[in-house]
Amino acid sequence: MVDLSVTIGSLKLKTPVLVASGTFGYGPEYADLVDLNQLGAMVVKGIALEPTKGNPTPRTFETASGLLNAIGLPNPGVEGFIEQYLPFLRRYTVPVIVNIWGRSVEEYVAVARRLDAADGVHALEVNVSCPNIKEGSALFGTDLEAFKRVVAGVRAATKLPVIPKLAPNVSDVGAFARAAAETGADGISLINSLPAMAVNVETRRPELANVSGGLTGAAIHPFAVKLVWDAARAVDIPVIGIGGIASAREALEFIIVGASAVAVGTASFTHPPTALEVTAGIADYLERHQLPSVAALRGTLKTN
Amino acid sequence: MVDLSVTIGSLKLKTPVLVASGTFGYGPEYADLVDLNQLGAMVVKGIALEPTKGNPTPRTFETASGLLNAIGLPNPGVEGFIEQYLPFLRRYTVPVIVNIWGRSVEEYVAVARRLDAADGVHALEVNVSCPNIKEGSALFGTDLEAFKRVVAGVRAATKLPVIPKLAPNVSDVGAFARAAAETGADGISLINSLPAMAVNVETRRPELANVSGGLTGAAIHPFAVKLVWDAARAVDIPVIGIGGIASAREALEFIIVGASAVAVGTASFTHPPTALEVTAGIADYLERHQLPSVAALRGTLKTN
Amino acid sequence: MYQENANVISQEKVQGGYHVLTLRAPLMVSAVQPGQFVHVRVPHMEESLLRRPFSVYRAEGDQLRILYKGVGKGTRTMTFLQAGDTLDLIGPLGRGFPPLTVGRYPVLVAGGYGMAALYLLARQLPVKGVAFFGGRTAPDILCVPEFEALGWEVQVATEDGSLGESGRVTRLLDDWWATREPKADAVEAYACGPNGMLQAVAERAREHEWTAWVSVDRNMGCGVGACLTCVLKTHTPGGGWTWKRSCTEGPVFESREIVWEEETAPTS
Amino acid sequence: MYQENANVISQEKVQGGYHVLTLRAPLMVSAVQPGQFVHVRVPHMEESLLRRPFSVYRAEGDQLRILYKGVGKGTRTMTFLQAGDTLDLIGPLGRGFPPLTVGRYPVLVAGGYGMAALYLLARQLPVKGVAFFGGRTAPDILCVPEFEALGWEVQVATEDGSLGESGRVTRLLDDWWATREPKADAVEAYACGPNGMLQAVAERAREHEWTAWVSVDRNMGCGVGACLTCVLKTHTPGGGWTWKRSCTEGPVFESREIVWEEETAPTS
Ligand SMILES: Cc1cc2nc3c(=O)[nH]c(=O)nc-3n(C[C@H](O)[C@H](O)[C@H](O)COP(=O)(O)OP(=O)(O)OC[C@H]3O[C@@H](n4cnc5c(N)ncnc54)[C@H](O)[C@@H]3O)c2cc1C
Ligand SMILES: Cc1cc2nc3c(=O)[nH]c(=O)nc-3n(C[C@H](O)[C@H](O)[C@H](O)COP(=O)(O)OP(=O)(O)OC[C@H]3O[C@@H](n4cnc5c(N)ncnc54)[C@H](O)[C@@H]3O)c2cc1C
Ligand SMILES: Cc1cc2nc3c(=O)[nH]c(=O)nc-3n(C[C@H](O)[C@H](O)[C@H](O)COP(=O)(O)O)c2cc1C
Ligand SMILES: Cc1cc2nc3c(=O)[nH]c(=O)nc-3n(C[C@H](O)[C@H](O)[C@H](O)COP(=O)(O)O)c2cc1C
Ligand code: FES
Ligand code: FES
Repeated sequence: MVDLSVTIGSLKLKTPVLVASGTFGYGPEYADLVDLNQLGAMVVKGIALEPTKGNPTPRTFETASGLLNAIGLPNPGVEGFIEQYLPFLRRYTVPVIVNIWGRSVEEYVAVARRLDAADGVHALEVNVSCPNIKEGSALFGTDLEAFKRVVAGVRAATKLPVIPKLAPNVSDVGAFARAAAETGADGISLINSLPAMAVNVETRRPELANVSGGLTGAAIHPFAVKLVWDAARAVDIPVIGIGGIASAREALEFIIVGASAVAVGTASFTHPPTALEVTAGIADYLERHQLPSVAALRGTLKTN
Repeated sequence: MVDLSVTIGSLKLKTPVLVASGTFGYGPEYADLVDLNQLGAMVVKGIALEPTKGNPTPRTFETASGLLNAIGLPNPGVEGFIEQYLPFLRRYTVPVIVNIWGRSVEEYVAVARRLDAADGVHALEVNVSCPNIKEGSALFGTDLEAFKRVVAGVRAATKLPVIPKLAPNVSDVGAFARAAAETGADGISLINSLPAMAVNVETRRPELANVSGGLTGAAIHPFAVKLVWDAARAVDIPVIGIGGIASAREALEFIIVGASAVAVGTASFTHPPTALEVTAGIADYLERHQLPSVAALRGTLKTN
Repeated sequence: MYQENANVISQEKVQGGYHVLTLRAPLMVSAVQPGQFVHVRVPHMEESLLRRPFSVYRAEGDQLRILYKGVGKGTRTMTFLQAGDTLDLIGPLGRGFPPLTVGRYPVLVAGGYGMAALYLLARQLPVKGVAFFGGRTAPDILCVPEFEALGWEVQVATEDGSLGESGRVTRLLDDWWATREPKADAVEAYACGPNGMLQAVAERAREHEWTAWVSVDRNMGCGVGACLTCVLKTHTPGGGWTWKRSCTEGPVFESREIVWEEETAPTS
Repeated sequence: MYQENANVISQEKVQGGYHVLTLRAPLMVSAVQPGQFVHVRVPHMEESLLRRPFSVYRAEGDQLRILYKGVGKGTRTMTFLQAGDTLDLIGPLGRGFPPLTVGRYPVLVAGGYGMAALYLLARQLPVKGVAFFGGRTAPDILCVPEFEALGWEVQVATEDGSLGESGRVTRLLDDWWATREPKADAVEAYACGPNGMLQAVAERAREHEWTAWVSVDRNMGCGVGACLTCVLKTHTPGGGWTWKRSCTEGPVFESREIVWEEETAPTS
């Protein structure tokens, strides 16, 4: 039996395959179809201090091998999440990573502090890179100083492992990865969706009510691999590779370029058990290649 | 008859549909299949001061709705281009835009100066954004000050229209667009290919000999539309929209968000007459929508 | 909710561009309620990442039918499916039509695939009332003999007058109501069709104090409540509003719950 | 060079996973030279942006044939093509095999689809010499009766000995050369097959001072010389090297022109 376990700070994952925030709801949605306990971790949809309604519709649009979304981070607020969803999630053994976001450093800190005190939360993923929020928090993902302030604030507010999720639309992702590590992050995850848009040429209106949104899915995978490679070479803390995983192959690419774990996003919509099939595929690959563990595969890209 | 003409500085184009640099060779390659004189302009593959061999193979790799390439800008050098290809191109009426690149500001300037004196060159596209060159010129695309130095240098070296081609991997493309306009550029074009990579998981080697490359094709189109929208709102000079055009629809999206012209890239490999079919499709659309000219469609996105 | 690989038993063209796909899908059949849908992964559409939702038209033995029209990329690709092909389904999904309140008289209003979407309901309702079917032209009117065979009275309107009355189906509904005695009789309406039709039914329901269940058609992503693509605005008790997910809290809503405005404009 | 919509006349399975596709493609047929290829846009592969190159196997009347094997996504998709389907071709492309130098004795060496790629040449050459066909196992040996019918002597080797001699085709070639008299006779070799086979032929050519034309198989993008995907290293007069495009300056090169090293390693 190969060893699939991964450690991110104090967080121990039995497998390296997570489900990405915003693509697997809060747990109950896919529980009939997928055994949540077999996931590496359940990353819930972004949680803010106060309940948020999100964007008008249409909120998603299909593109070539991709999905464009501008959901706008609707969520029940941190109290709502703790009341409505944590009791359900506590019935499972799967580690729960709560993705958090805010409109100011103070909001991030307040959410982090509240979740630190909640039972059943195992780590925080800090979403600084969602392109859908107009209030300016997108800056946290592309301005290095603002980014550090958020990470430092969250770091100080919780003893839980802190995993900043990096924005993909930066020239030097390594700088953000290093800033995260230096500010005390236990790991980083990337990529979030890529700013993008589509236009209905007959109506001359954007296909998304929010005008622009974020691109995800197979289309962005080669771009995500490059950023994960850049980020993983920049830091020693674990990296979670995200973007366009639909089978074990894409997940293995992330691991080979340096990711410790991966998360499946859009592909769960296409095929809900993707994360579990990816896990099985990784185990099979490690056996075929006579590797004792997923850690032994990490960062083994041969570049000459 | 609708008016398809476009003006970029002193450059007059009969139609708004160009072929993108590096995807249509230097002219002769597709001349049997496509009437070059019907193109808005012929943008030739990137030319440097000295002949360059380019990267080892493999140089391209197919991804989901995309193409990954690391050709490495092989070219016959500016003198070689003038001798080997300009005489052929002068036999056509199609405007010739020469895409130029260099490893230093001085190299850019020297190429620009040499082409300024050559007969049959109608504009220069300044490639500051090719992700394939290791010598550091990629910085010209992502460092605002270096970018301005290149554009200013080329501007001073030629009376030809100057069209900087912007890098897509920046947080604020508007800043680069404005810098181009302020430095005397006649127009801008975007996007160049997006830094990306793919890994062969069985060999654990990159699929490209150069390790990473640039992603192009349908996959990147929604991302390109967003950047063109951002750039077009930032400046008054004409914008050439590039990225994932395979039919009139994608070209119209660029025009509606503010592009004055567009260029077809990877799709020419799939279907050589794409640019001409896009041109016909735009004319048809303008007639159906009772618009007198392509200029009347430009920037007409309704966002509320 | 299950994920099931269904075998295509047959694909039949019916009129007006509609097709009936018959699948062997025992898990779906075992659980489906009237008004629920299945979320279909259309094969050979590698460039498209999303499934497509279809109401369950019939469910008998281990056979499930859906009735659909080739309107876009996914549905046109579906028309090439042949006996022996396999189709990956998730379902049954959504909250379907509730049972008839005792003592009420059931009225069905349908357009397009809505006629199929109401069939299971029509079969199951203990009282057979009247069904109003509307469309642009004759071939758009589907399933009439089937509804009649179940004991329903079917009234048809087409906009071009090529079948039944000329005009909108709501005119038939108004005429029926105008001549109906006694007015006090409680009506429970069930509707599925274009958004304009649903809104017209909702207006009558408000005016005449009917209960009206409408099945809405919103673009969907996941189909299971995770992605928040399919939301529509609904009233909350305090006079406010909230988004509800049409895939899980719908697609059937009581018409007064919905905030009828351009924001919930038809998607087709 | 043309772009042509060819009709599929038939698709036939032959042995060893190979298929023969017969197309009505009068423009291609009118212009094709031995060793040239057509660049095929495989239909129903929306996610794939590149065409796939195939040597022309036969060209008669208005019919063009290609012989291929389902090895990857594109070729496997091609196996579903049926009579009546349409295939978009660009071609004929590339520099094929040059005519035999007067007074030379022609030798063909082929593996895999190379046997098909040499057929037009074999038919056209004024002298019928000897052909060496190699493969892993018996079903990999194609077209033997066709070459014999043209008047060629065919010698076969399979690695597992299931047909002809056991071992590599180059052993047959060496044996033939060893017993051939007079040695001084000029040989002109034409080869198409896996890179290792081509390199082995090149070695013999250098050693024995043959002229040897080899058709290389490099990944292709545009197929017309524009994208610079398909390049291989070739010697330049001064002792240096330069890239040449195998789609336009090849796919056939004289073997001494090629820089044989791992950089030009086989793509299949
Ligand atoms: C609950 C429900 C039940 C339905 N039942 C039926 C039925 O029984 N018979 C029938 O013919 N049709 C039915 N539809 C409509 C059917 O789902 C759409 O016609 C179909 O999704 C269109 O897909 P397409 O690829 O052919 O169209 P395209 O327009 O090419 O799709 C393009 C994009 O729009 C999205 N899209 C467009 N329309 C819809 C839509 N209505 N719902 C979801 N996504 C959409 C697609 O996901 C895709 O992203 C139902 C829709 C819903 C929501
Ligand atoms: C000049 C020439 C003539 C050929 N003639 C024949 C023939 O007559 N019969 C035959 O069976 N095969 C022939 N081939 C090989 C054939 O083109 C490949 O088998 C085919 O491209 C593989 O495509 P695929 O999608 O099935 O494979 P995949 O491996 O799935 O392709 C994946 C990617 O690799 C690329 N790729 C892989 N192998 C090749 C290749 N050899 N050439 C170009 N691109 C490749 C594809 O473009 C794609 O990007 C020829 C190749 C060349 C260069
Ligand atoms: C519908 C949708 C909603 C998302 N919501 C969130 C979110 O709330 N927080 C977040 O950090 N990322 C969110 N994401 C981004 C994903 O977590 C992931 O980073 C992205 O989808 C890329 O992975 P993929 O290509 O596998 O989908 C969302 C993505 C989608 C498609
Ligand atoms: C094979 C290839 C070679 C390219 N070479 C160049 C180049 O020399 N100079 C340049 O500015 N852009 C080059 N590009 C980028 C294209 O001009 C264009 O910006 C990009 O392909 C995006 O457009 P597309 O999605 O339509 O292909 C190249 C692209 C490809 C695919
Ligand atoms: S379709 Fe995803 S929440 Fe309804
Ligand atoms: S395949 Fe494009 S240059 Fe040869």
